[in-house]
Amino acid sequence: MDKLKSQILSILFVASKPVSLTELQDVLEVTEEAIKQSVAELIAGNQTAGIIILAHNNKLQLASNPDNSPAVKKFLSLELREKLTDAALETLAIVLYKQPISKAEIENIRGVNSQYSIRHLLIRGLIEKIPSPSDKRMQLYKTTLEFMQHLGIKDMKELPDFEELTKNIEIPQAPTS
Amino acid sequence: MDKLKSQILSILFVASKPVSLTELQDVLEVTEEAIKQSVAELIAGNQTAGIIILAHNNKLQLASNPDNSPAVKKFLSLELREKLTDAALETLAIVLYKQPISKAEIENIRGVNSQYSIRHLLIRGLIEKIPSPSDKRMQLYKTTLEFMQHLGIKDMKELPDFEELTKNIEIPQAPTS
Amino acid sequence: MQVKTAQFEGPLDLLLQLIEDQQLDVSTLALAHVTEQFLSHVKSLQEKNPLNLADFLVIAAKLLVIKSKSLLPNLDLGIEDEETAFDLTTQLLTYKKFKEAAKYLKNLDARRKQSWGREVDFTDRITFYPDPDITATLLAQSLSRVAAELKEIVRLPKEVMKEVVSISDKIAHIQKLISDKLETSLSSLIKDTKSKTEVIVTFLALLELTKQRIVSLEQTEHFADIVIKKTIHGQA
Repeated sequence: MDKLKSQILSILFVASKPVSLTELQDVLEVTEEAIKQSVAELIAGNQTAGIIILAHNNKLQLASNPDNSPAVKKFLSLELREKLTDAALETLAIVLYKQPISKAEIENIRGVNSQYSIRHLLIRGLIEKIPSPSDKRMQLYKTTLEFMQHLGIKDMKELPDFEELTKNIEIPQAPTS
Repeated sequence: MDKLKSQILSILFVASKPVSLTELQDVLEVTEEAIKQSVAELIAGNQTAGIIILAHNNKLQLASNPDNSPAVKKFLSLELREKLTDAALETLAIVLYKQPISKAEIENIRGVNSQYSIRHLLIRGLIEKIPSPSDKRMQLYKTTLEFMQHLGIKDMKELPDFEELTKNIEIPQAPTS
Repeated sequence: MQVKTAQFEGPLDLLLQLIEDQQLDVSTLALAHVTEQFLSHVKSLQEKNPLNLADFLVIAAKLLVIKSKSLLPNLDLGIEDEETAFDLTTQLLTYKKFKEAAKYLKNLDARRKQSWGREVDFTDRITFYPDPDITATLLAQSLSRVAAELKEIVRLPKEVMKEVVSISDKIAHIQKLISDKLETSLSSLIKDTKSKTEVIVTFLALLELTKQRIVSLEQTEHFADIVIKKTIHGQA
């Protein structure tokens, strides 16, 4: 394994929380490009590796391979994380495909007050709040690395395109007036 | 990577202490021979890896590669010195006024997952874990003596607006949705 | 038709379900077709889940526009209301797309394949290293921000409730008005309403009374006001 990849893995291994690309750049004193390149190569090995590297929204974290879920569950004698309710899944799907997105936009799509589903997802760590770049008082929501862990996603590229996923539902063009 | 090696690495990764070959055998339901063989191959293959396997008295443990220790040390010292984030500050304030308090209660008050903030405050020695007096298996958090000294507070009641703030921080009823 | 509240995530979910039960495509025609079922659900919602009522009323208003257009094609509602109807079709289809995406995530969740990070306690690394800028005052400020946010959560249900006018009160009110005057008109009914919600509730109440054949609605000619008459017993 080349030096940079080895260093990235060592750092992620000792980190107590997800590590941003910027932090790695500061510590390793290499270009963002070099880090991204190494991370992409590491992710390519995710399919069968025992320890995989999760990457999402410029943050990285190591995790056990979801394919080994039964063995890990048995070893730790733990319960799997609880399944999500339909309301939570609906909200999560909207955040996933429209991120970063505000509460008002989520509620506009769902047609229903979503305060409690959003709160539920935040507490479970599946989504996170960030201040809006245009208005610091406004909050926007994004999916997290915990989201990948919960659903056993190894690489965000595995997820289907929204257009592809919903191509059977056609929205008519507005009538010309 | 073959399935067995991948499973062994996943288990060593999530384990919080060294794992014996017997434990691996029990969880993975394979022969001792097969485990030994896979472990030998894993050890032989990871001299340059970022994460290496240490074997000692028939117990296995993962560690970051010592060759990368300059980078690792630099990362850890930066992590320790960083300014507390708003999330960490908020978590610390809640522990300070409502101690001793559980993780679930902190998360219900903040309305967001707080595992990384709590971990960061623990590592910096600002808060510590104590077993719950009512249920020994449950952990509660309180501020450390050093931190109270650092703030110059001898008694909780000396905290600014103690009465009012503790009264207003109520754990909300979490409606299911 | 009996509709259970709990199985719907919201008004759009209910609408979609009603349309699909009739094996219709999402269109303004289909929406007009299921309006009454939707409204009867809204009525039952009042007791079961008043918190969501406001969301359902917003959609009910749009449906009433669509329904009245389908009954009285010459009814001129102004361009804004016509767009409302079209918007609802778009809104419903957009919602349907995300429901599809949610279904995909549900399947991922059902695989029960999860991964975990390291669950190490970092005991060996604990060093007392406070942020020098942190003071008790700063922490107190941070906590009062948390307290303010908590107040919002508790206040929300009350706000929503205030917005909603009781449907049964309104029905009683109209019934009394009709017995007093025997005949009144829609325009005089909504003349004194203070909010959009109240107008919707008035419509709903009227619809309910019509269904129970307590009143009948008449429109003598296109563009004329709708006249509400108390039904003479046995002559509905």
